[in-house]
Amino acid sequence: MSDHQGFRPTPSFGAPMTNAIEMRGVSKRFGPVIANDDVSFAVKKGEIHAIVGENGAGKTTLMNILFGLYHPDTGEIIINGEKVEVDSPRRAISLGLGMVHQHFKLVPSLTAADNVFLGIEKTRNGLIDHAAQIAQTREFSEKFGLSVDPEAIVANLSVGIEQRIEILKVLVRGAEVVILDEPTAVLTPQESRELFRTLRGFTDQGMTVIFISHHLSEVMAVSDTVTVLRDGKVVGTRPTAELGEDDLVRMMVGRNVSFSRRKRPRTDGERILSLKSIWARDNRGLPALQDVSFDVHGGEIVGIVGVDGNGQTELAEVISGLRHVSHGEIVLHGQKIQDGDPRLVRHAGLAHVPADRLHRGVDKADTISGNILMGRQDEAPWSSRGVINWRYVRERTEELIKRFDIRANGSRTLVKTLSGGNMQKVVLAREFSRAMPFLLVDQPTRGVDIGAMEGIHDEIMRQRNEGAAVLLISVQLDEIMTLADRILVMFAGTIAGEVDADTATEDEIGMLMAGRNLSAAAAPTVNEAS
Amino acid sequence: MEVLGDIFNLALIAATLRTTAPILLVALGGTFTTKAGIFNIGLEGQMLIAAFFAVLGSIWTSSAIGGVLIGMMAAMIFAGTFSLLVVTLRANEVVVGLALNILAGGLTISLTKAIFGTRGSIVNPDIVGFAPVNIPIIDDIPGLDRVLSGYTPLVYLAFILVFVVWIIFYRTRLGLHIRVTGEKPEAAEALGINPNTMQHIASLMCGALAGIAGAHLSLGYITMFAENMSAGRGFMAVAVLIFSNGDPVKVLLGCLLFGFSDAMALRLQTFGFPSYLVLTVPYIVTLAALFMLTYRQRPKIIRETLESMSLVRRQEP
Amino acid sequence: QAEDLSIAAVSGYFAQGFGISIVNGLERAEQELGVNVQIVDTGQRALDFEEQFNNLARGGDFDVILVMGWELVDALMTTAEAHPDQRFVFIDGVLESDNITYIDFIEEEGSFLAGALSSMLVEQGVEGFDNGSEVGFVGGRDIPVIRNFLMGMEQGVDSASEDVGVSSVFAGSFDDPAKGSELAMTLYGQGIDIIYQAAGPTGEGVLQAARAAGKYAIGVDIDQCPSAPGHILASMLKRADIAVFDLIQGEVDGSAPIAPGTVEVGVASGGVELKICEDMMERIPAETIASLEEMRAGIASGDIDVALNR
Amino acid sequence: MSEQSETRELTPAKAPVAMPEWLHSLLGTLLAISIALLGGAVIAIMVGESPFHVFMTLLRGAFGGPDRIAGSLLQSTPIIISGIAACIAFRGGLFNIGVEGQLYMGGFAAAWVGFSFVLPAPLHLTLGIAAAIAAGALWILIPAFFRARYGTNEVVSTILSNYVAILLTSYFTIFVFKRPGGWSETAPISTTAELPQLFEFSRLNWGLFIGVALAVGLHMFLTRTTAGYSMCAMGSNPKFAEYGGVPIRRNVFLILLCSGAVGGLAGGVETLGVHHRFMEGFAPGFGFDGVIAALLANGHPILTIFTALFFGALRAGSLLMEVETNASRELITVVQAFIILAVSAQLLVRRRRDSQAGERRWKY
Ligand SMILES: Nc1ncnc2c1ncn2[C@@H]1O[C@H](COP(=O)(O)OP(=O)(O)OP(=O)(O)O)[C@@H](O)[C@H]1O
Ligand SMILES: Nc1ncnc2c1ncn2[C@@H]1O[C@H](COP(=O)(O)OP(=O)(O)OP(=O)(O)O)[C@@H](O)[C@H]1O
Ligand SMILES: [Mg+2]
Ligand SMILES: [Mg+2]
Repeated sequence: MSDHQGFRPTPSFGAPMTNAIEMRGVSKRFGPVIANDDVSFAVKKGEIHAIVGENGAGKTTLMNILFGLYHPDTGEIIINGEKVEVDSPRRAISLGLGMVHQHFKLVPSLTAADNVFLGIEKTRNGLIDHAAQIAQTREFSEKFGLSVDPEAIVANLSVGIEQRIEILKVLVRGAEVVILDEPTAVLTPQESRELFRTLRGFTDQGMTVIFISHHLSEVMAVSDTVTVLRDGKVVGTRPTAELGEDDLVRMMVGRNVSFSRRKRPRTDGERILSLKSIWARDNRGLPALQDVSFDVHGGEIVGIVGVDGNGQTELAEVISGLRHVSHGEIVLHGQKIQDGDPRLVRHAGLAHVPADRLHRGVDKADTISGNILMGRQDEAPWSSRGVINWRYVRERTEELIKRFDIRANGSRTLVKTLSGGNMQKVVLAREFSRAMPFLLVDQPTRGVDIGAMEGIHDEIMRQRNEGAAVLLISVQLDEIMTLADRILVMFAGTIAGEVDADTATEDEIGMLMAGRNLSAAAAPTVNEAS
Repeated sequence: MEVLGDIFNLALIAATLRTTAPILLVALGGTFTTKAGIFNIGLEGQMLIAAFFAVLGSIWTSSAIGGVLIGMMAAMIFAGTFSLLVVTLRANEVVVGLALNILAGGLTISLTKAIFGTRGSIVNPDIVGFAPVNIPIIDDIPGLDRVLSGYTPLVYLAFILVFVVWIIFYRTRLGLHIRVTGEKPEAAEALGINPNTMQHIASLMCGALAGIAGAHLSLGYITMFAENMSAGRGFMAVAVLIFSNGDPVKVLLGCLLFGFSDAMALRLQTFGFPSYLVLTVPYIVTLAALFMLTYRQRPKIIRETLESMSLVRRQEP
Repeated sequence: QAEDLSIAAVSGYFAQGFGISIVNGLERAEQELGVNVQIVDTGQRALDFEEQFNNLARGGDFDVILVMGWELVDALMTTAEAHPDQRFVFIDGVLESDNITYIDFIEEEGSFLAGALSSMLVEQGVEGFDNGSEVGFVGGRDIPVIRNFLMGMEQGVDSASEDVGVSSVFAGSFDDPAKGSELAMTLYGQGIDIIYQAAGPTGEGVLQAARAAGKYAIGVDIDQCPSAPGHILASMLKRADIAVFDLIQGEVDGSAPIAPGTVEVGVASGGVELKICEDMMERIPAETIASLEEMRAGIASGDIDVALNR
Repeated sequence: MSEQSETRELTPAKAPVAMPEWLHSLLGTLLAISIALLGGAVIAIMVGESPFHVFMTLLRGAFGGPDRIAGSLLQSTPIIISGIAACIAFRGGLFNIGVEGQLYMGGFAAAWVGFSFVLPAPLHLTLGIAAAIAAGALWILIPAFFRARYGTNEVVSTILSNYVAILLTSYFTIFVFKRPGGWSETAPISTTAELPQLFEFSRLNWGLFIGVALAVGLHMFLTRTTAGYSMCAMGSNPKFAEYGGVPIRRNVFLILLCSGAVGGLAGGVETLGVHHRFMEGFAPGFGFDGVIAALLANGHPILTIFTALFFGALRAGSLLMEVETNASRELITVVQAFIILAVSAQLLVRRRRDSQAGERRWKY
């Protein structure tokens, strides 16, 4: 039993600078794409090691190789000074590795404890000993300050908690090296801070942490060492203390990127979108939006921030016609649209970048041109009299591939062969090229690298300056601060407050996001209810 | 009223249990593939091939148990082929399932001819079937004896298996892993549970139960083999599985519903209703149940809105 | 000359009692008379039938083609028209064409006797059959051919007793013995003691249910007494084996070459009969057997007319 | 759905070019067929026949002369049409296992129009075909409505409605419209309602062209038109299509209705073109053949023509094989099943390799 539980303290003997992990000359090709090209790097025991790089730089691939999910074409892996063959995740776990994937791998219908012990169930008389699993989950959760309710059903939990369960899974399996792939992509600033506190706790106890991130500020704040990947190659590994943020950016993209609040011309547009007292339910039938009202005018960017799962998803769905409105009125460009008909909304003037790009935003089985066509298959010159003008579609697609710097082999490339960031660019290319009066942009830079992020921000600003009304939903506060004219903070399905983007401070918004300005009695608990 | 008394009596309950048993057995088998995320339309064929080999095995071993075991083995070979093609070679589930059904039909007839030199059915005094089991205490209680006693052993087994399968799914590692494989294979894979292996295991377990179902048809329900004697029971099981989502208890309810309406329909015929129309009753009842279930699960938008609004109003004093 | 005689037999029902009986006759002819026999199973798809007949007739390889099954009639007529020299024998019915040999089994006559037997036993309250005023019938599918059995039975039941009625049910399938068994159980559960079945393999289920319920059944087409000894009263035989063998023998020895016309096989010719099972003889009162024999003679002589409203 | 779970490598991430893929799957199919034929040869030897003789007979039965070829085409016709019915649903992400039932209803409705009315030829035939289409659509109406409105699984509801359709048409045939003196069949349709035959020597009729035209039409529809594009997007990722403004519920309803209508047409073509009457239980398994043909073609309408032709030829050949060799129809069935298994495994291995474990999962 003890094999599986708790961390093993680092042996006190041996050189203090031993490498926990070393990868040498690792290469991996996917067909013509070289995802990793002769990558070598080392992670010291007890450090927090960040891996950064643009979309498609090969970070995830590298970690998958380390964790035994992919087999490298060449190269070797050395763990604790010993050359090892990591041919399966099972083997990786037995070597003391643990991985928290970018996309969580929890089973929604099971409890937190069941998920934690999945694959290493405790049994008594051949039957699963649920009581023991719950007790042990609770114990671990308390020991590492993760506060997870072991008996909660995962389907009812927020992303932040889900991530903690993923971390518990790794801990219970006795990991000494914890790998996290873009762990903060879905977290609030507070949650992120919490996470890094936890991670620092791990290293204090002698464990090693590797994490992938696109957020340079957090990399600067928490990591001890940074490895930068570009186009599948290692650009360098440096102690964080020796680097400035600018250096990092230069290493990643080979140029400087400004990341401050955008200057903006004043624009006074007419009212494009108006929500009046909107109520809606989530998939489980629980109230998700309660009495939400606001307007968006042409030429402004309204930012919506909030912790994931406070109604932003539902808000976006309601506006785009994908979710039925229980009560209230939405008017878009002079047209009432609460019937839950996405087609009608699109015709009324909506362009929409959905948060869930893998499932909503693209058809992975189709080509890029097939994806670019979606939403305007009824419009000339894309089609005429019900017949699609594929020639035109392809020409426009090639053009957009260039303009949005989509790394692909032309318009006939299947979307499922693209990296996550490039899939997102396909969505952006489609929606931003529509010149619609209203733009609904939901987590546009989730999982997108910093170089691409700048381009996306440019596009959003350009749409605003051309007079479009933009509703920008993001869990990344700095993104909202950079772009928005006005900021609405969502909490528990309501608009908890509106702040002026020019004057607001991050802490002020953080308080609103946490629902702290509402009296406890009046705050309806929505998302945690089961 | 008298007519109603004739239709609804203890014999109806007994008939319901009898007609339910074979579908229940094969549907319980199907819960494994359903939970593992495989759509198994090949249950019909597995049942048929098992019915045939159970008869053969019964003759070879001169024992009904031997027959069941050999029937199960035959069905498991089919199930193994199914999962080999579907899981390992990634062929289309429906194509493979339907093709295996066709294969079972052709194979049983060819083998009947080759081994027994006859066509159609195997009726043979050498076939050892199951004798009805009379339960001692219950047998002395009038009424209950007709309902609970006197079935062949596999009927009892069918109903006991509902609980066994439930325990497997919700209390054992194997069951948990099968469920996870069906619900979120990438989660299973990441934890070192090989989804393919689990699907193979699930398919084989399905084959084992479908085998028992087939053996029950040819050694329990009656003692003979006839061409295509599974007579659509495997397809019915597929239907029950889909709308019960593989949950053993719901499977039991679905099978009982079908068994009951089937038993009812047979009874109605003796009152002079035309057979063709009466024979549609079980299918129509099951369809109606299916539609009603999904209708009841429809989003209750208006009611929910009112509810949530009043909920909030209560909180604002 | 016998070696030269090639016979094809075509049907979708070689798996069932009557078809098996035909195959038995053909096999006997193959062994004893040395003719060549090719058995062609049509299956159930109407689309195939004509093609199959064409394949058989166009080569001229077969001297005689035996056909059984009403669904083949159209294909048979078309082919007979296209190949006027080909000799066809249609078993169990008479059609409009004059160029075909018909062997017509009058199954309703045998069914009449089966009905009469069960009716008399129930009416007289013979030990074991004393429960109720009804007898049962289980058919495969509710199709005209099976209705013939039922109509014959009903007349037999009526003629033996005014007070006994027939409760008839259909399984909807010829290959579902489990359903046959369940139907029989239902009838037995309603107090019926004797069931006559005309349902192919489904009927086997009825016979087995008779044993399970401790009740009685009457077999059909072939001698089914061994299926559930002690529980089968009798079998209504359609001796297709004899009829087919005789037909071929007549052709082979030249005594009666196969030629267009109708051979009626009924109670009179002995090709249709009700065979009381040996082990039942002592259970059935002598006077019942006597009146059954009387009826048989009546049918044979034409005094009793078993009518069908076809 | 994430990259991490993908342990198998993707096919080259370059644009799929039409021709090699075609060629590849064609070669794969041929290989699979050879494997299955090898299995058939073993069986032939087991029944004491020379495999060569058996196969030659099979080939001769399928292609030995114009009438034989016509016979193969005749057998293929209903499989093509019911295959297209299955394709329509399949490409829209739906499953119509009820083609069998729609075929029976369509066949009956067409025959009913055929024998009940006295009308001039073109009108009578048109009306008969319309009735078949309407009956097929009607037969899937309730399952389609519940699928579209409440998400009721269409696989179950269409399987169950098959049984009802077959029993119901039997009832009507035997108890309401039986031809006096006949077997379980209705009166013949009047000649004005007959679908014209193509040749003197075969019952092959215009149904074949209806089938081919449907397949080509469906292909054009799917690849060229806006509606077809929307339908394919729906079949491949309904959430994406919904987001893109494709009216999912309405389309689900319409797609199933069309699929059912074509299923009905398959039956109508059979009764109006071949049998000229409705015969109880006349076409067991045609619907399933169509579903298999469509699935083997991976929902591609043009490929479906070829898989259906293959099945039809096999069937036509087997009819002669049964007469001329000792290999009987069950053995043919066995070989046929082997072929389907071999082809399905072979064809889809390459196609499916890039799909992820979760995507093969049946969506309930
Ligand atoms: N399974 C695969 N098959 C084919 N190509 C792949 C596969 N996985 C990754 N790639 C390709 O390898 C390259 C590196 O991808 P990887 O996912 O490692 O990038 P990443 O650095 O994690 O990017 P992101 O920040 O967008 O997540 C990309 O070009 C991607 O398209
Ligand atoms: N008897 C069995 N029948 C069916 N499946 C089984 C059986 N035993 C184990 N499995 C399954 O096979 C897989 C491997 O199980 P195994 O017991 O070998 O794991 P293990 O090596 O003990 O793992 P750990 O050390 O993590 O407990 C598991 O998914 C398990 O559910
Ligand atoms: Mg990545
Ligand atoms: Mg007759």
